[in-house]
Amino acid sequence: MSAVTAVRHLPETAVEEPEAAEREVLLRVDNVSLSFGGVKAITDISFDIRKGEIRAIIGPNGAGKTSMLNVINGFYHPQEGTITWRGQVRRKMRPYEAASQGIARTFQNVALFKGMTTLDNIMSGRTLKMHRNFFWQVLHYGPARNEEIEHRKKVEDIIDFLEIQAIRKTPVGKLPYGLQKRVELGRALAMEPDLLLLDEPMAGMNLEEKEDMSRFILDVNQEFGTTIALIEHDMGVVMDLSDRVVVLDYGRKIADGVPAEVQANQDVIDAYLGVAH
Amino acid sequence: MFYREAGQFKTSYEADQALFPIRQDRIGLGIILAIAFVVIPLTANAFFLTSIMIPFLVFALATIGLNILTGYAGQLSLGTGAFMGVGAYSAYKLTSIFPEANLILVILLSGVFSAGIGVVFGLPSLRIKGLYLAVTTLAAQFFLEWCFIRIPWLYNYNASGAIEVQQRELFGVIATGAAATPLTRYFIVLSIVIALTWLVSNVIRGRIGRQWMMIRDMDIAAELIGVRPLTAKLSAFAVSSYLCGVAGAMMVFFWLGAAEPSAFAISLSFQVLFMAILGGLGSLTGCYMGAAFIWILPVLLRVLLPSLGLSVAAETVQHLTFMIVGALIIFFLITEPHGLARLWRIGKEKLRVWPFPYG
Amino acid sequence: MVYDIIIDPFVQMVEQPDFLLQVLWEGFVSGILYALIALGFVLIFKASGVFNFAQGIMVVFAGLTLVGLHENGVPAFLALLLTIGVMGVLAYGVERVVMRPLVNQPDIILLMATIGLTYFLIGFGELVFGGEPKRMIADELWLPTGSTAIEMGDGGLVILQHIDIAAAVIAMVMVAGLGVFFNKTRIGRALRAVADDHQAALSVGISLNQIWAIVWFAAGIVALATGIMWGARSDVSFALEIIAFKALPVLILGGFTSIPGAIIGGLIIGFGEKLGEIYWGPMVGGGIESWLAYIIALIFLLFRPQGLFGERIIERV
Amino acid sequence: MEHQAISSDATTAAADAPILKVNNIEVIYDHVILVLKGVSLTVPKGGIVALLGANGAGKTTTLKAISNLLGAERGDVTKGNITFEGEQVQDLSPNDLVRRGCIQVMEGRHCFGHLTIEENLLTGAYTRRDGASAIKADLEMVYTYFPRLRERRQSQAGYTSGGEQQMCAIGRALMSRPKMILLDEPSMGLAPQLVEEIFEIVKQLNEREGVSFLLAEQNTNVALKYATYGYIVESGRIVLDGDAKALRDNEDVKEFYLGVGGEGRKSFRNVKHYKRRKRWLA
Amino acid sequence: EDSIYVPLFSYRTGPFAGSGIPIANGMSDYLTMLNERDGGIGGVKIVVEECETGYNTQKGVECYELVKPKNPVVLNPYSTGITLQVIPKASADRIPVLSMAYGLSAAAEGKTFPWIFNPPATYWDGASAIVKDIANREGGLENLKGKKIGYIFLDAGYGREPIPLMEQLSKDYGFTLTQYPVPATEMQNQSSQWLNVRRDRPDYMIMWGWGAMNPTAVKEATKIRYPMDRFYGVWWSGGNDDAAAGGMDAKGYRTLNFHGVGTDFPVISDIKKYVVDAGKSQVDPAKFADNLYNRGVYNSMLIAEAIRRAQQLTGKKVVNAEDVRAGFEALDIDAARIAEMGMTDFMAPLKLSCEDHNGHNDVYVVEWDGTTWQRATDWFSPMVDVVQPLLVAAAEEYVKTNAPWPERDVPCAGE
Ligand SMILES: Nc1ncnc2c1ncn2[C@@H]1O[C@H](COP(=O)(O)OP(=O)(O)OP(=O)(O)O)[C@@H](O)[C@H]1O
Ligand SMILES: Nc1ncnc2c1ncn2[C@@H]1O[C@H](COP(=O)(O)OP(=O)(O)OP(=O)(O)O)[C@@H](O)[C@H]1O
Ligand SMILES: CC(C)C[C@H](N)C(=O)O
Ligand SMILES: [Mg+2]
Ligand SMILES: [Mg+2]
Repeated sequence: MSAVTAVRHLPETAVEEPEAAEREVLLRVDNVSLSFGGVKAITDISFDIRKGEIRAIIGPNGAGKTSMLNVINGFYHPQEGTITWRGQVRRKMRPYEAASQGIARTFQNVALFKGMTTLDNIMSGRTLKMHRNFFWQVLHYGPARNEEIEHRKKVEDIIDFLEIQAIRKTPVGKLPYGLQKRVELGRALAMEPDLLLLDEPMAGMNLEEKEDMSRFILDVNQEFGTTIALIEHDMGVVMDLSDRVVVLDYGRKIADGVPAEVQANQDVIDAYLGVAH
Repeated sequence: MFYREAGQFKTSYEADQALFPIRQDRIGLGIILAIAFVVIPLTANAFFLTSIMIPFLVFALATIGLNILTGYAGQLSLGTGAFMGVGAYSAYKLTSIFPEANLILVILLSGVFSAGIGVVFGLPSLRIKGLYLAVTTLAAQFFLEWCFIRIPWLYNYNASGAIEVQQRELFGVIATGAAATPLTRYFIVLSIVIALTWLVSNVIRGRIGRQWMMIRDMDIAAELIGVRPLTAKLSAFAVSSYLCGVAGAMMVFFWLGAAEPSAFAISLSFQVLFMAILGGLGSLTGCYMGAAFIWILPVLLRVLLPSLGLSVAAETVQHLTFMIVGALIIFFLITEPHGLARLWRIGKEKLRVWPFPYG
Repeated sequence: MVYDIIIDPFVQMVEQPDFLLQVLWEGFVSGILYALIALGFVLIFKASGVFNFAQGIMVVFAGLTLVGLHENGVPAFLALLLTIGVMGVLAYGVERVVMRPLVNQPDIILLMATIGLTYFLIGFGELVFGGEPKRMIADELWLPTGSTAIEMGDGGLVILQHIDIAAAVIAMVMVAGLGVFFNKTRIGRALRAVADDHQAALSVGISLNQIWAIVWFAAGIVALATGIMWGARSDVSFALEIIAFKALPVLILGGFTSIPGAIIGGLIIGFGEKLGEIYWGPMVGGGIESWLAYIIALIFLLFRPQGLFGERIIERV
Repeated sequence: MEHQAISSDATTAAADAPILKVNNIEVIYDHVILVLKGVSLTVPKGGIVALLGANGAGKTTTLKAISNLLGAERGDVTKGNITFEGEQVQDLSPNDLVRRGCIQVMEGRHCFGHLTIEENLLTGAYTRRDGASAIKADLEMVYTYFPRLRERRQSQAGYTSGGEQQMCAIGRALMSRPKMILLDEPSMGLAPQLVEEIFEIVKQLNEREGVSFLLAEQNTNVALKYATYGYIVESGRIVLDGDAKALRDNEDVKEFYLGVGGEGRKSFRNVKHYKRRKRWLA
Repeated sequence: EDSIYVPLFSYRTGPFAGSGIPIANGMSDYLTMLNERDGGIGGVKIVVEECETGYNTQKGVECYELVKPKNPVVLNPYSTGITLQVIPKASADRIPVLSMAYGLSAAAEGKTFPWIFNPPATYWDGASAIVKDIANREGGLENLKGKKIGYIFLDAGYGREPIPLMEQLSKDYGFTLTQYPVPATEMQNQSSQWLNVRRDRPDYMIMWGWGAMNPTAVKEATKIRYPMDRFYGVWWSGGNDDAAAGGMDAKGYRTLNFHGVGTDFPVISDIKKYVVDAGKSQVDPAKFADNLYNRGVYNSMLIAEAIRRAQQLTGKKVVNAEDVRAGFEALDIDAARIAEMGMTDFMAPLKLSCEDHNGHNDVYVVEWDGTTWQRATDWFSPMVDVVQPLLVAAAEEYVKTNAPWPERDVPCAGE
């Protein structure tokens, strides 16, 4: 089968990554502030995401994590601060431009296309990669059909990878929550992004499913070298998967570092963890 | 029992992406086409062709047009009538300016004009959504209707303000005007509608169609995935109005023979909207079912109610028709809110699991 | 040309102030009357998220019932009471037969169901009352008829129809009452909750059946008031149903969910339409009233996509 | 319906005056999709019962069947019956059930987006007839439980964060002064600290006010910590039930739901690739 | 079989029902009366069937297709829109169309439109008649110079039909014509149009209205206190209910007419006796024999006379469409025949011919006295000399735009 499946049999020690701190910065957020009317969602936050790492963003509810992702992919425009993408300060952009530059994401409240099947949802992730014009589409012949089939193959790889073959033709609206999350991940993967933003991908999953999901995230990260920003409330997952963690509270950054550091940080324990995990 | 896909394996993605992957469906389609092209022409009388089949096909096409916009791209439109009007007036102007031009070409070209107008009125959809968008399409509806009256050039300065279709030939056969036989008109309409349906189904299962559905299901997410709302929405408006325009042109050329501006009034928009919703938003088969239901049922009621023996006054038949159609609309929506097409699918689903009640 | 469009209309306005006043008054009155129709829509929309297409025919139906009862010898005020009763029965029936089975369905489906209801009511109404227009029994209901002409300096006249004044008063009272009802009461809050999420409303114990029966009844009463007022202006006939479309731009402009919005929207459309038609319409052959309202609404929408007073459209991911 | 009962005193627990009893119900969606295939469960008065199971097992469906919200999803209870405080309730409307004291907190928040947080909470008191001051007092109580909500009380719920909405949904249910709450995935999307807090609140309500709970949860650890009894659903059937403690000690539950194998908690990094899916039902 | 099939397109539903119902009653009651009193026409029963169009063109076409296979001897579309639609079809299918005082004015040209008949007067005749009456009151056509005439009309084929003639007249006699179109959707909402009228202060108003437009217009006119005796309606704006909507204030409102009003005619008594009292009519007794009802009677009289004439010409009892066409063309209703029908004073004599399918008959003006219509003028003729050249030109134009329009291939009746 595909390369994706192949990697799953690699010995786990095979991947020797350079230390996170040494890698090139993919995206940097500098002094970003965002408010809605009176509500300050984000206050003067700076951090960076390095190529190939898994960067976790954690913090209590309403801390501004989702808003941060929204800023990164252009859905919100911060009032202050800059975002540097691959070394260039980014101008104000529309979300689809962010997408075309290689930023993909999943959503906290699953945002799948409810009326479409799993297959179509994942195919929709390939939108930016398909180019055949209207004329060929109308005929559905020649180039358009070949293109469709070629992308279909890619999508089938993803379906295999996520083990959702059985629901290929099911309209996603009817799927249980956990599977929806998985489909959503598939859709983001289909975009072959450089930076993948995951907003609570494991909320509402049981342990077993979380394990599966963790595996997928690791595989994506290790096999494709995709950089991942991850919001998650399950500390076990965060601590195990991420290379570095940034902690927000009330829109401010209260800690940033490798998991062990963060976990031991008293501010983080007070604001977020409650008891030491 | 007969509707099983067991034993039919798809061995390629081509096969899986075919329009009708299940053999029984293909056979069913074949039978329907055979009825449409052979049985009906052989058996139907003029009334059936002119007052049932031709309008049904025309409406089916218009419904497909609306369904593209509302069912697939999720943009509610109440301007269908006017877009059909644009098609009709364009076709009328085209044949009067180029009397020698091929009729089919004229009809197909007329859709281009309504596509253009549709795109213009689609522009506000970038900002305005949902029911609020209805206002732009209503503005289109009333403004265009007004133009059809106020711009005499459109109807060649006819005193009556109506457009009257002249006699035109197609491959040597009289195809429009009073002298055209119902059969000729039926064949032309049937062929155009079927061809366009096929082309549209191609668009829908490709990238463009997917973009429309993405915008419909969740426009924000679609944009975050890389769909440009501008192109997606406007292309939906264009394709939708194109089909409506062609339907409008055919409505005048092959069915009514002449039309006043009021033929394209808001009631027409609604009629088509009923068809789309009742048939099932987001389903091409549904368009045919909806058109059949909304168009044919009242006609049949009007024709059949008096022949039930009881001699009722003409207007009572009309009243009863209204009541029955209204009640049936509600009944079907309650039975299956997603339209006749879904009802049909559930029926097939049941067939598949038969004799068990569910699978 | 430029002069004709930009300057001349204003010159006219200044030259004939009495006429301008009359135009404004007519705009005001039409605005109020549009608002009355729109109000019926708002009620139901606000309380269930349903765009009730049948409001127009309910206006006709209420008017016809009233007049029809009177024609059959029922005294005017008793007929009025009975009509209110009929609207109550209608509300209950709609809730039972149409709304209840369609709970939690997408808006467009509910819209479609009300269209089915419209068809049914048209057929039923014509079957019962016949298609002939009927005269509204304004006098019998002690509504003021006749008119007052106010003399303006140099022989100018502004004519005020008494019935129009009554319409304005009634509309204002209704708006005020409904506004308080929606924003200040427990039921009002529940209504808004239902509009947001049927299922969640059910889950907290809001009885959709009860709520819907209430709003449909309220909308029925608004329809009756509308029917009386419009009927007194022309006739009670099925043609009135078309007028309901006039409420659409009003609704959209005001925002589907706002009761004051219905009034303000109505007035903007009323004034805009009349001024436009009278001072600019003749340049393009007249009759622009049929679409002017939509264009006005459209322009406002481009700046505020949720209408002037509509609730903010929530866009989040 | 056969299933394993791994606790001997399960029957005794259920015996003392159950507040809720679900008897062998079957649920079909859309007339064709059979989802629950005979589910029975019992919630004792004053008990906290957990309903566990994988995605799509039918937890939500079970809860909705109880609170009669299935109609709105075109689902139908085709077999079996449900009793609440000894009375058959499957034909009642949802609001009757709320009035009787059984309320559901729906999965996925379902706040009224256009209403403010405070208005949302007040809708929870819709069925109450005990006067404004009592409602006011309860509002205060909710705000003490969730201080974050007090801060956002005037914001439209649609614009609050996921966790805030979850708190709002739970608070809203509390406002109805229920005897029994059906909680669907209360911990989803909440920060760890808050998860503990919410379960503490559950416990308090249970102990002080005698409110019974049936909670569907994915977070098996916490659920079994607070619950007295648990049921495990798979593919629409109850496959295992027992005392919380017994379940916690069950090897299968440990392996598949708690993530503690023989050698303690595994790291998510080291999850094996092989198909680990073992099911009680093949 | 032994009957003659006469379909009547009518509308008792929809926005135009107010005008449609009295007409439909009059039409069917007269034919029923003939069946009851005389056993039909020339001994053959008439089978009358109404087809409900709702004044909707689409439905009209459907009605056309529905009745066509039943061999109708005449079509009676009752809407200018439907008439325009049906003209080419009926000409090809060879069924005569009677569009009595409505429809395409140019159809009066029998040479071009052998199958279409629009007696007793065209809209152009009507418009010219109103102008003539105005001129009469002003003391001569020359006094029209500098006058302002407003034209308010239903913005559809119907209301637009007279415009070419009015424009011609305004050129010829030097009055200015201002148009006030009323879109069908705004029929009951005419305050803008009437505000404009108030501003422009035209000396006279002429209305081409129908259905719910009429009562609204009358009301609005009274509201702006327009002098009602200067407000003219075409014959279709003269329903009793139309004027009654304005109550006493509408006193003085004038409309054209070409038949009697009220019950004082033997024919009307016969209808009462044989149909209404026998419970065979749908008419509301209070509205029996009102203006539009009598119009319906007149309309059916034309049909019946054409059939009778066709029987005379062919000697057959059961005549077909071709025969009735000839019957229309040879129609000659003189005073004697009028008396025989019990219609003395009810109508003016009417004679059609091969060339003239209209007759351009005399009309008169009625005036509303607050409760009923009163005769206000004597019968007088429209300005046929102005109308005729325009008709010829219009017919030519029609042929040109509808090329290839079939040549007349039927002989002139009675030759
Ligand atoms: N409205 C519906 N129509 C059809 N099928 C449905 C519907 N709702 C749920 N289902 C199906 O019913 C099954 C059970 O779903 P349910 O939501 O009860 O699971 P769950 O145990 O709550 O899962 P999760 O943990 O993901 O919330 C699933 O397979 C789902 O696809
Ligand atoms: N569009 C908006 N308008 C108004 N307020 C907003 C908007 N988006 C977010 N907020 C507010 O900003 C704050 C941060 O929200 P955000 O969704 O980023 O939190 P979060 O960290 O993702 O929390 P959670 O873990 O609960 O999802 C919240 O208080 C929220 O109410
Ligand atoms: C009775 C009628 C036919 C008049 C109608 N207004 C018309 O269309 O001409
Ligand atoms: Mg969040
Ligand atoms: Mg669930």
